[in-house]
Amino acid sequence: MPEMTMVQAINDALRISMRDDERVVLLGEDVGKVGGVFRVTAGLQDEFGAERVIDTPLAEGGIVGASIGMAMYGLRPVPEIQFADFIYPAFDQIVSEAAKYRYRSGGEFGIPMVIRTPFGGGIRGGHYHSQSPESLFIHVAGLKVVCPSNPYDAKGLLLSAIRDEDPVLFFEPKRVYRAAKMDVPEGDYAVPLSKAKVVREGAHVTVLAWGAMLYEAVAAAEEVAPKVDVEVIDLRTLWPVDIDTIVASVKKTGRVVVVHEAPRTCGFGAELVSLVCEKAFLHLEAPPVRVTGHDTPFPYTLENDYLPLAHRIVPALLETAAY
Amino acid sequence: MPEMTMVQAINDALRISMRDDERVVLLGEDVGKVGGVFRVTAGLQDEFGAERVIDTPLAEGGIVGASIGMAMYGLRPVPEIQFADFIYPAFDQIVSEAAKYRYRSGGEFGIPMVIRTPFGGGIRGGHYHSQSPESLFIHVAGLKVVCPSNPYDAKGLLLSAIRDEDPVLFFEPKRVYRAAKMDVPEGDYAVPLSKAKVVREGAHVTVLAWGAMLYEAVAAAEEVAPKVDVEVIDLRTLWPVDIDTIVASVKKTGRVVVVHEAPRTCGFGAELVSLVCEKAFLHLEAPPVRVTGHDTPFPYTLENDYLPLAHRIVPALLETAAY
Amino acid sequence: MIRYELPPSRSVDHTDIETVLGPDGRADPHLDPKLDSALVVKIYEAMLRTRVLDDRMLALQRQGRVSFHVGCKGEEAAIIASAAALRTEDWIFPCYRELGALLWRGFPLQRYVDNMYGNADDVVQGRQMPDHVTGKQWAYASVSSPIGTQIMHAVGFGWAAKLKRQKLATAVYFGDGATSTPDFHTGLNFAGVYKTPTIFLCRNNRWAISVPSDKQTASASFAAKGAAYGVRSVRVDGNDALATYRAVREAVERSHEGPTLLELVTYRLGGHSTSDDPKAYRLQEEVDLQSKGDPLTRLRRHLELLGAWNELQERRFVSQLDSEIKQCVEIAEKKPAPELRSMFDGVYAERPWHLDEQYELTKRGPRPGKE
Amino acid sequence: MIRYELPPSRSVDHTDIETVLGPDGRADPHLDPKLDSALVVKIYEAMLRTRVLDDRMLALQRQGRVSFHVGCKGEEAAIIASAAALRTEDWIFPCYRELGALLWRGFPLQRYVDNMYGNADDVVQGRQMPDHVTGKQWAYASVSSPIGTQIMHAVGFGWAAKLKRQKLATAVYFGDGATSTPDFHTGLNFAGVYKTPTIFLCRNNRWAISVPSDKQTASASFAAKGAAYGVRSVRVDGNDALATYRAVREAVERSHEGPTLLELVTYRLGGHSTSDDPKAYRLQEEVDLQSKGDPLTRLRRHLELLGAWNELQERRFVSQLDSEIKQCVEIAEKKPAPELRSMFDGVYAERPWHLDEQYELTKRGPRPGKE
Ligand SMILES: Cc1ncc(C[n+]2csc(CCOP(=O)(O)OP(=O)(O)O)c2C)c(N)n1
Ligand SMILES: Cc1ncc(C[n+]2csc(CCOP(=O)(O)OP(=O)(O)O)c2C)c(N)n1
Ligand SMILES: [Mg+2]
Ligand SMILES: [Mg+2]
Repeated sequence: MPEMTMVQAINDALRISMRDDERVVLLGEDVGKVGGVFRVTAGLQDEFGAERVIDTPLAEGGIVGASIGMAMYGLRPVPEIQFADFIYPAFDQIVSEAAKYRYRSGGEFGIPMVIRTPFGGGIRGGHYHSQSPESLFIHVAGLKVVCPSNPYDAKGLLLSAIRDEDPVLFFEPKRVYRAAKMDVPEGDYAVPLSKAKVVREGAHVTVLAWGAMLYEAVAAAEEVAPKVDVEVIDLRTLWPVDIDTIVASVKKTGRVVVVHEAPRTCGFGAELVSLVCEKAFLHLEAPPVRVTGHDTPFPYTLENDYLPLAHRIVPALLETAAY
Repeated sequence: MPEMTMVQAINDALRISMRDDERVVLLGEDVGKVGGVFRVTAGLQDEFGAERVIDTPLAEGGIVGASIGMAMYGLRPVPEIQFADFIYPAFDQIVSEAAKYRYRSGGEFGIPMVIRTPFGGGIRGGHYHSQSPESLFIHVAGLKVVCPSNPYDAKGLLLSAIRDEDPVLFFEPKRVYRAAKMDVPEGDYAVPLSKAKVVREGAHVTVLAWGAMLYEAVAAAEEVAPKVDVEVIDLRTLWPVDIDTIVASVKKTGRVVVVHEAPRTCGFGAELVSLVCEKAFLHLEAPPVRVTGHDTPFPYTLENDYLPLAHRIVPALLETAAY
Repeated sequence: MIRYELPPSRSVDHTDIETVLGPDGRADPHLDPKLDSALVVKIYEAMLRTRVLDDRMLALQRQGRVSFHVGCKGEEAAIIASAAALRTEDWIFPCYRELGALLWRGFPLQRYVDNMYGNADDVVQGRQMPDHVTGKQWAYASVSSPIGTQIMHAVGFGWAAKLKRQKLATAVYFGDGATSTPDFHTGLNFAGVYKTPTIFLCRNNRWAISVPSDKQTASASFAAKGAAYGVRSVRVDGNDALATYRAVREAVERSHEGPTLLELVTYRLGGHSTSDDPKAYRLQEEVDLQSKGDPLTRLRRHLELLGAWNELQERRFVSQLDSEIKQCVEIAEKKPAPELRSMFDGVYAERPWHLDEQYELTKRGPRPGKE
Repeated sequence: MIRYELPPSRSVDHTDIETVLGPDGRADPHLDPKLDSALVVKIYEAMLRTRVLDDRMLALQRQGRVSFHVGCKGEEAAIIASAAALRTEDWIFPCYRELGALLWRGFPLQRYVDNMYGNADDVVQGRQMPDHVTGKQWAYASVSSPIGTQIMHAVGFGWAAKLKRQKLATAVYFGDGATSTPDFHTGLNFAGVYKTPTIFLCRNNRWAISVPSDKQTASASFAAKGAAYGVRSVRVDGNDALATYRAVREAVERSHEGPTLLELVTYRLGGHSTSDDPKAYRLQEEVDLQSKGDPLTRLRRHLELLGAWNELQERRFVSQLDSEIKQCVEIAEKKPAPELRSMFDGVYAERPWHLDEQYELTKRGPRPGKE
């Protein structure tokens, strides 16, 4: 099995999809000739031509809006938004159109489309190359939201997302892009949407995490391991979330910590806390805890004070366990 | 004291602000000559002229973007977005610019601006004349979010918001616009931001609500009154929320129900539930409950099945109280 | 080329306008598309049908039987003659006023009226406001309220067809106000760069609710905007069915070369919608003046000259249509509301767990009383 | 008017371009703005200063001492001569390449270098990436990364000044790529309708990262886009400091009548930023060819002809600047990071309860180790 970085694994998934299905097209700023600013689409224009790997003008609303039209025609567009921080000019097309099109057309038109976008901090990107806007999209009915944490899942989830019938936001943790290599099977395989993965079993506290913060959660779990036995769940699909896996774990541990980079207030952590309360209240032995980014724009110099890194997760685990 | 509808009270607040402060200008689609599609700005162009009450081209991003520039100059713009459902073309200017401008400029520029927008359902508006997108803005650091439920508060809160130094989203519940009249003082007064109001005292369950749903919460409280003694809190300012009033009430009652029109998942209810858990967990005698809009686009024919009206709040109150 | 004079007050015209039908009902022999007179009659009937329907829906709204209606009074030529010039394989991406184009393609009247009532048989299952239909079978996309968003879809759809070497054009309708939106800009720009087979139909009806078109832009005309994108553009008398047909036909024929922007100069004779009272912002004199250019009158005069239409036909057509409408309304009013589950279905291809839960809980009740 | 020939490969030119400086360094006598030679020297020095600074920042980035830099190599005339033509009361709304315009206005070098390091003395307190400064005192708005957003601010600011009867213009810089954004469209449109005193400075440096300007639009030129908004526009040789000065000065003088769009045709000689390697998408030949039009060389030739600049002066200027930069860097590197509280302050005018809590919790620690 070849070793791949996440960048390579995503590239591989795109290549496989495009070979397998003539309907798959990629479009975005700088995705073609140069293969994306993170080189995720490198080599694909050479193989599939400029008609299927398209460099667009600088307009995110145009990229997504055109993709909607393409999906209506019957293609499977995979638009890229260069950084999640620049997704807002496309917000109207995503929220008002892509998310509602199936429903409001009485099911006449679905919009199968995967919006890929690098997100998250830790690369000294400051305000506009670091954001984690996932909860904005989770709030909007009609969208699916996926976030892989490793190369294997990235490839398998992307293959599933491209074959899904609904619009998917696919958030790629850029801090992980080249951080590590991993065995990734050649060829086609699927990691199903809406299935979480228990990456570390434990009895005392459940940690819910995704993307780059998963590693911080695991590191924190290892650090407290002598004292506290932590279960870490990689959600992988944020919405619709795998509620069964979460609830089963929390019923076992009675304690839950949610970790995310996005600002705390109205982040996805709030939803997870609410779901846990609704479905496992009597099993809770401590209040659910959120370890998150702060309610500020994403800072540059102090980004390691902003991010919910292991040093901030550890005390949360200890306190929760001791509650 | 004159009786006013909410439309009249908001109109009055705008008039007072504009008389009082030369820097206040209004701009938006159809706000000038015709006085807004809900007539909230009626008569203001006649009094203040077309330079201060401005009909703009059809571009929400332009309305908000120009307002940011005006605020930087030193004006106090009060842009109107005709329906909250059409705020998304302005999302980038609000989220990427207005919200971050003070912070990212090291405090050199603040953006005092109040974005007024009618929101919410109950007027047979279907997908695009009914939405309640408040949680999207609450998630974004740097914004304040206000939502009055009655004419008195609407006037006092708007006067405060216009005098605030930061960008405020001012959500006006259009179902309440002309639904009722109320004594509203003539002249200037303030309802402070970030102060909730206990509109009905009670001992058994706390209900958190705002805007049009407040009336449903109160109606439900009355209905269960023989059995359950419900405290109803009108949040008035959603963010930064009046945490002290909430926590004090929940510590007293031990039970909490949040009601909102917006879709459930990642709505503001999720944040309120999380805050209550974090700050009053040991006082909770039942899991916090959310009674909300569904995770679907806003429907037309069945809107009364969609909205969290009294008929859906009542069973939640009874179940919570009996938990 | 006969110049059709627009009243100067609201005019943003500084460029020529393509007109075929003269005030006397005669077609300019050089520009006459020379359509079969049966086709012209069919176009006229469709225009008349839309006019009558608008009137009856307005009445139903005033009686409180439907909650809302948005019509196209005065814009019938711009809408129907353009749709008539399209080929069956060409797709329509509508704004909210182009019902006439959908009916032209054969959408059944009952289906429309069911949508007005949002009943169980409504194609969109009562999920959207009245007049927000969909007609995939008729190559007609979904109507939504946000202004301009459909423009990018038309571009993307046509672009996809081009990539797949399928010969079709996409025609997208939008108003003068919509030219100020991001989607107009992006749509024209992408279409220009990728030479998509898109026909941009800007219905310049001179008003965006209360905002007159000369406050919408300082451009000499809406057609003039095409140059900013390298997109061919033509300014057409949109109250002239023949000129509209001719210009759209040409755009269709040239669609394999790339896009065309057509400014169809017309006038919104009615209110913006049933929610609007235009007396608050425009003078009756303006409306009266514009009524003289009524596209129905102009085309009817032409047909009468040709001996292809007369008062008797008109009356017979209207009365037959009226009974058809009446019947559809009666049927629609008897139909039940959509079932509760329709509210929770169709958000995704398959209903996920959280919507199952929300459905079950809502079904358990209590359900709301009639308000 | 001398036509400055742009290489045809990437050219979107189908319109004339205004040029003053000929290839021999002589100014066209009809178009020469006839500036005081001391001023021209000052402009040249500022251009040179920016060029040197870019080079030194690039080196610091390669050494890992700063994390990022975005420079303006090749665009110095477009940026500095335009800024020089503005009056002190005119406001600048920058994109991210216009540091030279800010330094021209007197922004201290130390202040800039502190920003590059995001240290405690950084005007934006280390909150943004390097090169994202603010200079209110110098009538210079905040740099942000999203493309195009500043355009609307410039329009709104100028509009506000006009409402208040204050005579000033706003100048907004953006690239060729930015013309595809919603804000370009909306900004030009609002400016046209409300005749705001706005000068739109489109630096057409022929590339938007890897996308060449002829893939950005099918318009004959970027200047041609002005007509879509009724906005006066001029296409200028942006590598010609005198032509740029002249065109901007004229726009300033006419700003009370309304806006002007200037397309400053130039070329990005360097990478998009330190994160970019242009070899992946453009030929070295193109860069070599364009280097011949280097705006510094062209202006220097002119100054040498006038006897106002020579090699010795050049060397002296550079070496003095170098020691100034070196000193600033030494100082900046010694300064501490911003205090923790700076991360929680300034989100609002007053810090609310939830940020108090988050600050207190973070302060209590543990704090992160150095990574
Ligand atoms: C994005 C957006 N903003 C505002 C509105 C409210 N609105 C509905 S129709 C309309 C005017 C549209 O004018 P125009 O494009 O000329 O079309 P017309 O109605 O004249 O056919 C406005 C402002 C909307 N539907 N969408
Ligand atoms: C809204 C948005 N989308 C994408 C980006 C990523 N990006 C940064 S610079 C750039 C190209 C800008 O090109 P241009 O406007 O020509 O300016 P130049 O860099 O050439 O000066 C892109 C796509 C961004 N910053 N903002
Ligand atoms: Mg119109
Ligand atoms: Mg450029």
